[in-house]
Amino acid sequence: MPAGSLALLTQGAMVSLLLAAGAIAGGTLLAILLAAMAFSRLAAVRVVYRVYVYIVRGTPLLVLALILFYAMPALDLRTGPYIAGTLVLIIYTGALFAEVFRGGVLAIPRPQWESARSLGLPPLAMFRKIVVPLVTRYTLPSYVNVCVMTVKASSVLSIISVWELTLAAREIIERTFAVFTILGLAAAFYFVMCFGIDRLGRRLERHLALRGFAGVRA
Amino acid sequence: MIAIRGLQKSFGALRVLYGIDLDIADGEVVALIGRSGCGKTTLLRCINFLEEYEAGEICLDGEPLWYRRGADGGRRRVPEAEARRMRQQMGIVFQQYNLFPHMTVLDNVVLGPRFSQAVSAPEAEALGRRLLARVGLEGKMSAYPAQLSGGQQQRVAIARALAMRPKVLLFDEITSALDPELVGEVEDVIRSLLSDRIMMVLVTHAVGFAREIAHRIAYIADGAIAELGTPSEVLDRPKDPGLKEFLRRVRS
Amino acid sequence: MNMGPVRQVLVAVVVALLLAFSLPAAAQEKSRMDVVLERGKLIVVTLTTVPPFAFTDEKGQLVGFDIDIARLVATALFKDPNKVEFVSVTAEGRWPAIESGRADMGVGGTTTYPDRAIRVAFTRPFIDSGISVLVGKKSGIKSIKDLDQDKYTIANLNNPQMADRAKRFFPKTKVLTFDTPAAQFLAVKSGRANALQIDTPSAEYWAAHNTDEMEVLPGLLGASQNNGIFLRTGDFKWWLWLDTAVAEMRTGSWYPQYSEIYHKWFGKNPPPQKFYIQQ
Amino acid sequence: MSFTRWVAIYGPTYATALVWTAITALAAACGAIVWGCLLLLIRLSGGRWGARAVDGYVQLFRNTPVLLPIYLIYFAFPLIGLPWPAVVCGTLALILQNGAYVSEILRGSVNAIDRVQFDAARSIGLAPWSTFQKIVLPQVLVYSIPALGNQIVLLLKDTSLLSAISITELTMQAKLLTEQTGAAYEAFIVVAVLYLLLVSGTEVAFRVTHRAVRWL
Repeated sequence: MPAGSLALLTQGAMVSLLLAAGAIAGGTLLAILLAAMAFSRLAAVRVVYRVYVYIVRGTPLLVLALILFYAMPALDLRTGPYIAGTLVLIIYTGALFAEVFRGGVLAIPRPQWESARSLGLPPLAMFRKIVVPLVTRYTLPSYVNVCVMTVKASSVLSIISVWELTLAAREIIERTFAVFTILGLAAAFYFVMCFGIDRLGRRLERHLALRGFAGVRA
Repeated sequence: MIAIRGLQKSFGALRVLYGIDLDIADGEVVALIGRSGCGKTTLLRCINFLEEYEAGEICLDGEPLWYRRGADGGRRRVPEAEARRMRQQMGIVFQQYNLFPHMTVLDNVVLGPRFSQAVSAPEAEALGRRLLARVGLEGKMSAYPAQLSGGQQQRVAIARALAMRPKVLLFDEITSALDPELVGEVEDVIRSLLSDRIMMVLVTHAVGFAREIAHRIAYIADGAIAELGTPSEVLDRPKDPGLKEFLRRVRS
Repeated sequence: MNMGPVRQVLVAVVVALLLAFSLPAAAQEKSRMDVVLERGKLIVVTLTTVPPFAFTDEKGQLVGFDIDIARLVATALFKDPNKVEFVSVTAEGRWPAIESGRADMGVGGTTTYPDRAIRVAFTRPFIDSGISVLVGKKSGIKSIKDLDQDKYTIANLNNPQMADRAKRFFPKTKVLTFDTPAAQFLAVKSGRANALQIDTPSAEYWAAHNTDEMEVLPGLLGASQNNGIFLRTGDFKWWLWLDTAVAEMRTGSWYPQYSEIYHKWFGKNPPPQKFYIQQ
Repeated sequence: MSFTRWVAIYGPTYATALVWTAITALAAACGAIVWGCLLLLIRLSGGRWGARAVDGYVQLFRNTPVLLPIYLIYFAFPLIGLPWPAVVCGTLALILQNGAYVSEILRGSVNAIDRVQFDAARSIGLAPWSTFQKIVLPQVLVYSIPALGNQIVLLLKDTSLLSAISITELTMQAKLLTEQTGAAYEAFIVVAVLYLLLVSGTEVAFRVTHRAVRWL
């Protein structure tokens, strides 16, 4: 195995994890905003949501990344590749998370809404005490799924000069041509990261289920 | 006191309520009976504005609810905040209990007072404990709905409605989803409420129970009140042929 | 068939076109050179997978002939070879990086071609680089003419110049197109292809590192090519300075530094400074 | 050169690439669904070992990028005597990975089937294979149509990775045109719109099939 590869790949994995974490955090916040738009009373706002999700889910991230990244300076956003890379991922995962949250809200059975309404709960309390707890439980499995996808999707950012695990592997391969060992190692890193997220999600799910939730899974 | 005048309601083309007039005095218990699909549940849900209605007026202690005369004289829904304040004066208990699965029994009961009526935490908790004791569930405070029987969950739902200190309680066939042996414990709780002299409207199939606790019974058929009177008038000396047929089948 | 998706497609196309038209039309009032001098640092876009021009060593550092040339340019501007930041991209990412202003100039084994010069400007070449053919020793191909048979396959990179050359020099040979040099090399190693074409210095680098399996066929595919620095078009001041810098490297006051870098990466001296001065 | 002029000149060159993307996507989609059903069968009938093996398979492909199998099949298989053409290798890699996702989707739908039906099938003496084929599979596939639709859209977008092994599909064509003309925006915006059309077509196809099911 070529010298120094393990160190480089570990560094690359850290960067990928950081990018994914930023994208997941940003994407979740954006998704909450987007999901709110999806349920807004104004038809125009809902259409904007549908078009946004339609375009982001309809085009490969690779294509999206290139168009957004090189259009950004034109909009004079002086950002380094890492910030721009995270922004691109946030725009991408934001749409995926929004669809997950929307599904979660729709999964709340009508009677639950009615009992909440019958108590005359104000919107903020409705959101904090009923919508958020229920949606988190309903959407946890698909939420974890999107997190795993985000980690793997970050590999596309190498096209816009973001150095992360995949680019690290490709650079070593270009130099040493030890393709399968390096690709295998990179895949192992991805497996550890993604499988870890999956286990974390499972444990969180069991923890929430223990606290008495026997609701329907979205 | 609740006054309902000329209440009309339809689901798209299907007319469900053809003009209901009904007055419920303070402390009075009224039972609504009738074949399934006659509109009794819809009437109940209109009172609590879980269903909109096209015409008619509902007043609680003289205050018109849910709709207001707009500037142009047209009928306009009251703002959301107004509607919420009105709903806090009414408690409703559903056939399927509908407790919040992710909250303990106590949290379910305390939720309304704490967040709709801004009651302080200690005070709300004390109220919650007292009500749960009253429905015989003081031992289940920190349990989750999924761990309770249907009867127990329905009693918690009653406590939750009571916690709002409502002027009227609406019961939507609350015992028909329960196994027979659990119905008694829920009916006991309602009997205990009679002493509170709180207005109650029950939609029910349990004609016997209705006779026992209702001051008046309304027999609803095809979206209108076919017969209204004291239990003995309506149940022992029914005049409406449909009511007679209904009672014969219910008693057999 | 509900019309939902069709209506959406129309909306999507409109949004995409709007995005296209909002693209860089920044006025050209200030030369990029002033921007660079003010900033105090040079930003260079480059590939990172083209040894020996630009690639990463064991410690992950970006090294190579083109990288050292870029550092030489930085030394001229700021008297410090480290006042340079590299932006790494894959092949097709080079042009938007320049057009969008994300980088001041670009290097990385980038050959000058007329159709490319429409979008980006090129300085004169800082290295002549012919295109060679690398073959597997077991393939029995001894010359470019041998290769021109339909039983052989060649692995190209995904640019049109390679496709044109293949048609010109060995029309009968079957062609595979890859997006990275490593994939080309791997195609030959795995037997998917019998040969590959790449810049001569890269071919020699690979042959040197795989002497038992690979060898470079004698002769070049067509004339020698020009690898130069590329920058945004229409910026005369910046282009003139860069072009002068390159001229100084090859034939002027920087020849010593240039030949030192050249010798470091290619193990031999660069072409003579002046045609009339022998080494 | 304005955007529309660029599209007018270079647009038609996308035709062959569009066909390549569509063919590989279609073949991979059908393969992935069939492979997903087989994995489901192995999970249901293979006992504890069957279920564990399929779980391992699914976890492996769910948690690694699809580029590795693409590279492995294309570059390593010739060394062991299987020099399949690039399209076959690429499609096979997509099938192996997306089959894992399909089997997970189908497994979710199996839970949606009422347990009583299994007793009913057994009570009329149906053998396990015909129970699976006649009772389980039809319902599971129909319940899964919406989720399968989403997965096939993801698969369609993953075909862009096949440019790594010399298949000139849409994304590779955009890269070629970017190299050739330096017009990255134009090349990739056209490709984005083409993918949008392919994705819309896939979604409509799945919606129509879902609605065409009479017994639903």
